[in-house]
Amino acid sequence: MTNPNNATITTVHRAEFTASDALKIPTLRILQDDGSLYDGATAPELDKDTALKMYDTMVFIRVLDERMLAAQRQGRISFYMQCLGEEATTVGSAAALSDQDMIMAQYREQGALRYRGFTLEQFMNQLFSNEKDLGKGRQMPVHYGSNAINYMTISSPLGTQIPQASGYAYAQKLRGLDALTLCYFGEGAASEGDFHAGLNMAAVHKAPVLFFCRNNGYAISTPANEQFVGDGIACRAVGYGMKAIRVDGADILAVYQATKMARDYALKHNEPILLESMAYRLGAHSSSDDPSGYRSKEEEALWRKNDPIARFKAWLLKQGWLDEAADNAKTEQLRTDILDALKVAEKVAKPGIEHLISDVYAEPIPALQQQLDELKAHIHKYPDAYPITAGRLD
Amino acid sequence: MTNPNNATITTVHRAEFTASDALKIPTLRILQDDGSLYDGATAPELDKDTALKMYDTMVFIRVLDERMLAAQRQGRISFYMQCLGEEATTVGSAAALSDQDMIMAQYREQGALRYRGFTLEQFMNQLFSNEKDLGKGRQMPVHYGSNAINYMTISSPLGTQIPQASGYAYAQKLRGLDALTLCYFGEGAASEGDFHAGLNMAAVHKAPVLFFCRNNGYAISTPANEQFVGDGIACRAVGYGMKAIRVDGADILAVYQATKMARDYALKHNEPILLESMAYRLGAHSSSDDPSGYRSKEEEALWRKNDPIARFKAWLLKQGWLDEAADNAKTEQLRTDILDALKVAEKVAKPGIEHLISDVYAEPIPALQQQLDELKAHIHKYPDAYPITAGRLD
Amino acid sequence: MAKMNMLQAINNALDLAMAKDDGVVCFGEDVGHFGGVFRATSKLQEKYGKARCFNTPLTEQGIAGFANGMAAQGMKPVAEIQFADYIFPAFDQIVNETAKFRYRSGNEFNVGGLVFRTPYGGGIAGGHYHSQSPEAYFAHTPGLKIVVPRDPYQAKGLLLASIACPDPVIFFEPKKLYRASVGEVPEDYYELPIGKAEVLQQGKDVTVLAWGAQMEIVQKAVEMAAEQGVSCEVIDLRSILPWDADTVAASVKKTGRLVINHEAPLTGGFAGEIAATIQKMCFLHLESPIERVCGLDTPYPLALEKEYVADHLKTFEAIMRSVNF
Amino acid sequence: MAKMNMLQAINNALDLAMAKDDGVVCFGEDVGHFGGVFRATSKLQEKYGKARCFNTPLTEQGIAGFANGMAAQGMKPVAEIQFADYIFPAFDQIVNETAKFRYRSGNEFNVGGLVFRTPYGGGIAGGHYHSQSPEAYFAHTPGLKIVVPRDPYQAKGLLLASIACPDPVIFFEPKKLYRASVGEVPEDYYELPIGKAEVLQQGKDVTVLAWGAQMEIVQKAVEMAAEQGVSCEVIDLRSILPWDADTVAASVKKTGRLVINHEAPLTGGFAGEIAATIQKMCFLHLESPIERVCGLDTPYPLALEKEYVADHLKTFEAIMRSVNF
Ligand SMILES: Cc1ncc(C[n+]2csc(CCOP(=O)(O)OP(=O)(O)O)c2C)c(N)n1
Ligand SMILES: Cc1ncc(C[n+]2csc(CCOP(=O)(O)OP(=O)(O)O)c2C)c(N)n1
Ligand SMILES: [Mg+2]
Ligand SMILES: [Mg+2]
Repeated sequence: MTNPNNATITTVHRAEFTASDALKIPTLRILQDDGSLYDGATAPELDKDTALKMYDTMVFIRVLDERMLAAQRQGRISFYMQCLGEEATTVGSAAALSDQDMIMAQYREQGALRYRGFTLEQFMNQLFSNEKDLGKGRQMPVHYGSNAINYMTISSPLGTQIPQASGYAYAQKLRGLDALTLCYFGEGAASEGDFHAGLNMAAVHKAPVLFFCRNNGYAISTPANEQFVGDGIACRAVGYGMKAIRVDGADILAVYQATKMARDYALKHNEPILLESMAYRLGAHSSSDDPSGYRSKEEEALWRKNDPIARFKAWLLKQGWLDEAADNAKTEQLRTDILDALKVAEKVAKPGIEHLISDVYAEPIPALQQQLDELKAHIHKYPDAYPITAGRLD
Repeated sequence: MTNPNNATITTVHRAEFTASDALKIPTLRILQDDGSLYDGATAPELDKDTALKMYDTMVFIRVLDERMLAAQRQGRISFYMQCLGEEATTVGSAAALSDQDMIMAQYREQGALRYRGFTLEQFMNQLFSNEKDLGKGRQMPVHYGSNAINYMTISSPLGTQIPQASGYAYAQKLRGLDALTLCYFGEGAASEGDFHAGLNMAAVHKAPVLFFCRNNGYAISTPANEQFVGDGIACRAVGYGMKAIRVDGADILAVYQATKMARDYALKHNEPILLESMAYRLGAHSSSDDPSGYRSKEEEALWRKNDPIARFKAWLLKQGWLDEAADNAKTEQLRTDILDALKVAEKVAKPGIEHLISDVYAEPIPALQQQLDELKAHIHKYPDAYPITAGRLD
Repeated sequence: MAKMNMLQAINNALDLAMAKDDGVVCFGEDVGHFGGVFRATSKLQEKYGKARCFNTPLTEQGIAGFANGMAAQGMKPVAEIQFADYIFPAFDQIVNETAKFRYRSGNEFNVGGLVFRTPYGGGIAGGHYHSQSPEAYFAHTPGLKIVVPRDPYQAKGLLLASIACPDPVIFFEPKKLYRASVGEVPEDYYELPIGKAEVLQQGKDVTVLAWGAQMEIVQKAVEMAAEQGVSCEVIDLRSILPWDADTVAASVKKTGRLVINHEAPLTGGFAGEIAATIQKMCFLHLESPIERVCGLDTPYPLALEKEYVADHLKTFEAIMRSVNF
Repeated sequence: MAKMNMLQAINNALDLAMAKDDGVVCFGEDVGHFGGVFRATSKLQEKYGKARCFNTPLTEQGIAGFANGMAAQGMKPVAEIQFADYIFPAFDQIVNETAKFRYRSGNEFNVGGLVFRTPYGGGIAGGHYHSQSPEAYFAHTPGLKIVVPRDPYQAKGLLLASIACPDPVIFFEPKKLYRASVGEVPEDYYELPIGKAEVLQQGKDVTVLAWGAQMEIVQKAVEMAAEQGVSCEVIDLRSILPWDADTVAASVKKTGRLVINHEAPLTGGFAGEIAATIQKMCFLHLESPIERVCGLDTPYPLALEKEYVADHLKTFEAIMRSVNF
């Protein structure tokens, strides 16, 4: 008899549940804390330049996060989100991609963004919502995006990028591009209905997407064990008929290796793959959050030792690819550069009033143009109340 | 180190994908076509009365479906949906429940409804949207429901009942009731985001829900292999940390046994379980559908042989519990009864005009009352245009 | 020219769009081999292959998300939502994502190529889950365009314009008219303007405004009014967003009166927006209150559909109330 | 009486409701131990246990579906949607399910015990995903009630009334006022009526209508107008659905003029419904067009928030336009 149910029908005659933990997915670990490899592990092929670019990106992001969190505390920017503890996760995965691959991120993936080449000035312009911001000052800080480097502009609603990644990748396949889409999301966002829709559609329509879950243990205050009961996120893959792989998110060699392998496979077979990177959100959720309300300093302290940058640095030193003194000097210089860039960006003007209505449509619809004209007249009447725009109405 | 990621961390040092088919779930089969049991299978404990009630329910539904589909073709009702081929699935599972358990159905579960005691008159009144319909003539035919027998009124939007079942069962648990919720849905509806939300929430909040997927191979014209890639629906359970069991949906003993076992477990442990019943939607999707546009007569013919009623009948005969002649006479009588009830119900008046606005709120809000008053005045002016209500405006 | 019903006109439009631009891809539940439950995509899979016309899994939020992604890549997805009543699971993807995609990115990315097609409206004994007219839910969303055709000719021209449009469009198809509305339709490619209302009949006493399937109904009412010596100006709004306030206002300035008809419930329906705008634009010209003839403020009923709907008699009464004020 | 800010008043209302009825259960993202990202459910888990105040997984459609199920069983879920901007994934569960639950079953089942609480509105530099005012999206939905408080006293009384109400309620909390609005609040249980507007200030020249956080803004405008010798009648609508047309109409019949202010974009916003209704109810009394002062028809901006919002100056201008027409 034909099987219309799309399932493998094997038979048993005694009722027995399939256990809730019937599937166990191991975690790939290559690099140890001291920079040596685990027994039986081999490092991925990685040339010195790439390795150093990865390292520099992690350091850049670490320093940027420190500085901008401080800037937020000083009231210079309104909001910030760090990625402390997850630098290897996003840099290692981004490094395994081709520049033509689209990246769709959640918000904590500045590592990937920087790896792609987003400049310090671009970071700053976005964070200060100034007129040089590619996003025209429309979104809260950290909602970066850039067409030129194939990094989709971030959107705050969680999970929405997941089915979008499936559609984007399907289009890449239809266009015959040698490129796929990598989609980052948190283990919290993986609870959204869009997760289910996105993974299932990618599997059914054979879209080359790397679904990359950053399982960092928390969604704001909600610990992962109040988010789901299954064994992490990776075990969901089998439900979609998808391959999966889990990595230690503080181990950049493991992240790189797994992503590279997944990319090759996905492109070759036009199949999505689910990756899960296990890490810990070491900082607060955002500058608006205070984790002391929901977790202990002891827990944080334990994880603070598990530093992805220190681990990679130890490896690089072992390889003889890193000069520690030069590196320290470079980091110092970076601190200065960032502060300088910050000072420049905060003085750049806000976007002009025409950008209140531009990009709502390709061209403003008449009613909207009229609203802008009326607004301009109003500002002319009360210039003091609208200092940002009053002086330059045209 | 503590593990905040809520996953079992076992380590490997060589990258390897977890296979997309790493989990295989067998199908429970107890009863063979000839009424004998499979080797190694034992029949569930089932007394004669219950077994005959199950059988009668299946026959009732089969005859009702035949008659009402004919009535729809004659233009007497506007719409109908059969459950041909799935009678064992819904009757077997309903029979394994307590009457206090809530049933939340999709629309093709008239077997469960009848088993619960929905009367022939109640079926008819709903199908004819008359004033005796418990639902006050507001929903299309087959959208049954009854508070008295704990059968939630059906709603057309697919999948919405799934997270509702989780909430309902959570409330049952909080109330300390010795009852759970059984939630039916199709393998098509299982693609909705609500499926993901509902299963995950039930697992996290330990709500006693039996998620019962009727995998009948089709969602209207869409075959299951264009609906998902995974191994059926049951394999998704592991992603939610949930137990699962799969049964042959034409084998009422297997369905009954699995549901009973799942109910006991779920109530005892306050845990949801996912059941998958493999059957075939032998009829059209609905009276508006014509399957010849998307599947072959040959495929249907193969499945027509796999008749759940004939199979169960063979077993009952073997048990010596069924008298074939008496049974045939009873079925004949049923045909007459149904036709009689149909003739009565189609003559019952439509709901009165007050039910145009009742139940939108517990009490009509003023604006709505005013709209009704204006409408009545309007109908008074044009009575011929509104024959259903004009004669009895009060 | 050929005689086509609305489904054929829509199918023909999709066919021409797919032939013209291989970025046009049609998908949705049952849209593939079967051609959709209403058969609007009939034969398109045969003609353009499974990659460009296909069934999706049963998930409206997934369909919308997938469509957003494809459009962001530069393709032109034409996604079908099987019934407008089932568009709500996609609401977040449409209202928070589709509508804001270009704006939020500062035009780094856009989903301008996207069209959602969806059958809407009552008159088919469908009850509240197969009859809704949800245009007003979307009309409060800057970034979207919303189009509703009244007949096959309009359907083809407006759908082709929607696909060509650089902004995302929700295209509501009056399913009651799918087979019932038949007319002459040019076989070649043509577009009709989005954002322009059409004056179907000149009149001097009162302006009567509607869209989609309600056009037939207001025509009936207008004929009844004519028998009473009332001269109606009849306007088909065609686009709900943007909507053509200038054409409506010009008419109302002439007639001094306005009756708006729509299928959706009164409260929060789009007639409210129109009335609010027109009372301001035409304050000194209005000779009677603007009348709204709409569905009652209840879910769409089944048994009492006739009583519920904004029919020609209620419209006629409103016209007469308006002129006799 | 005690001095409370709006968050404390809401927290106090939830506390009283949970103490009074063990069917009341609070949940949502981060609502449990942490007490919600704004801390509205602070200490409730400690006091009433994890079973009655808990975190949910991150899924608004799940939260709403779960709440529907609990309410159908007879409990009184008070579900929090972390930001009103994120209520859209729950749109289907709310608009197609919550709103129609009682109606579609012929009252066999209902979800009358259900309340959705959600912080809405701008003024916190949140951009378009932390500033939306989506009340109009829901106001087109028969079966729902919609309430918006303006201060702590109102918040407590209206929230308790919402929980007691036999119909499902969406309770929009102006998050800008969470800590900023402080006032005297009785410590005991009390309810304020749903569906009744409140006249905050009598006046004779023009009626000024708003709700929620905009009340403060219109008050400022009204003071400016008073300096110009204009006497404004000020109304807080409080309930959007049902809305108190009679109170508004009585006021407009007196003043002859109406200015409506809301945060949401103009087109399709609830001011349209109000204007459409009032122009009909008060046609012969209106001395100038009804004015709407609303957000622009764009997503809520970030850098140019000041320019975008329906502020006191724009409201003042509208008042003056109205009286000088
Ligand atoms: C649809 C939606 N609901 C709620 C929020 C509010 N919110 C922002 S971040 C967040 C937690 C996300 O956690 P996770 O996905 O694990 O990512 P992480 O912050 O850990 O990187 C929540 C609830 C949102 N942005 N979107
Ligand atoms: C949200 C939603 N989308 C689409 C539909 C239209 N629809 C009704 S039944 C159906 C197919 C359902 O298939 P399945 O869940 O497998 O159940 P079956 O009909 O096989 O019993 C579809 C697409 C709907 N009712 N609700
Ligand atoms: Mg997380
Ligand atoms: Mg099916």
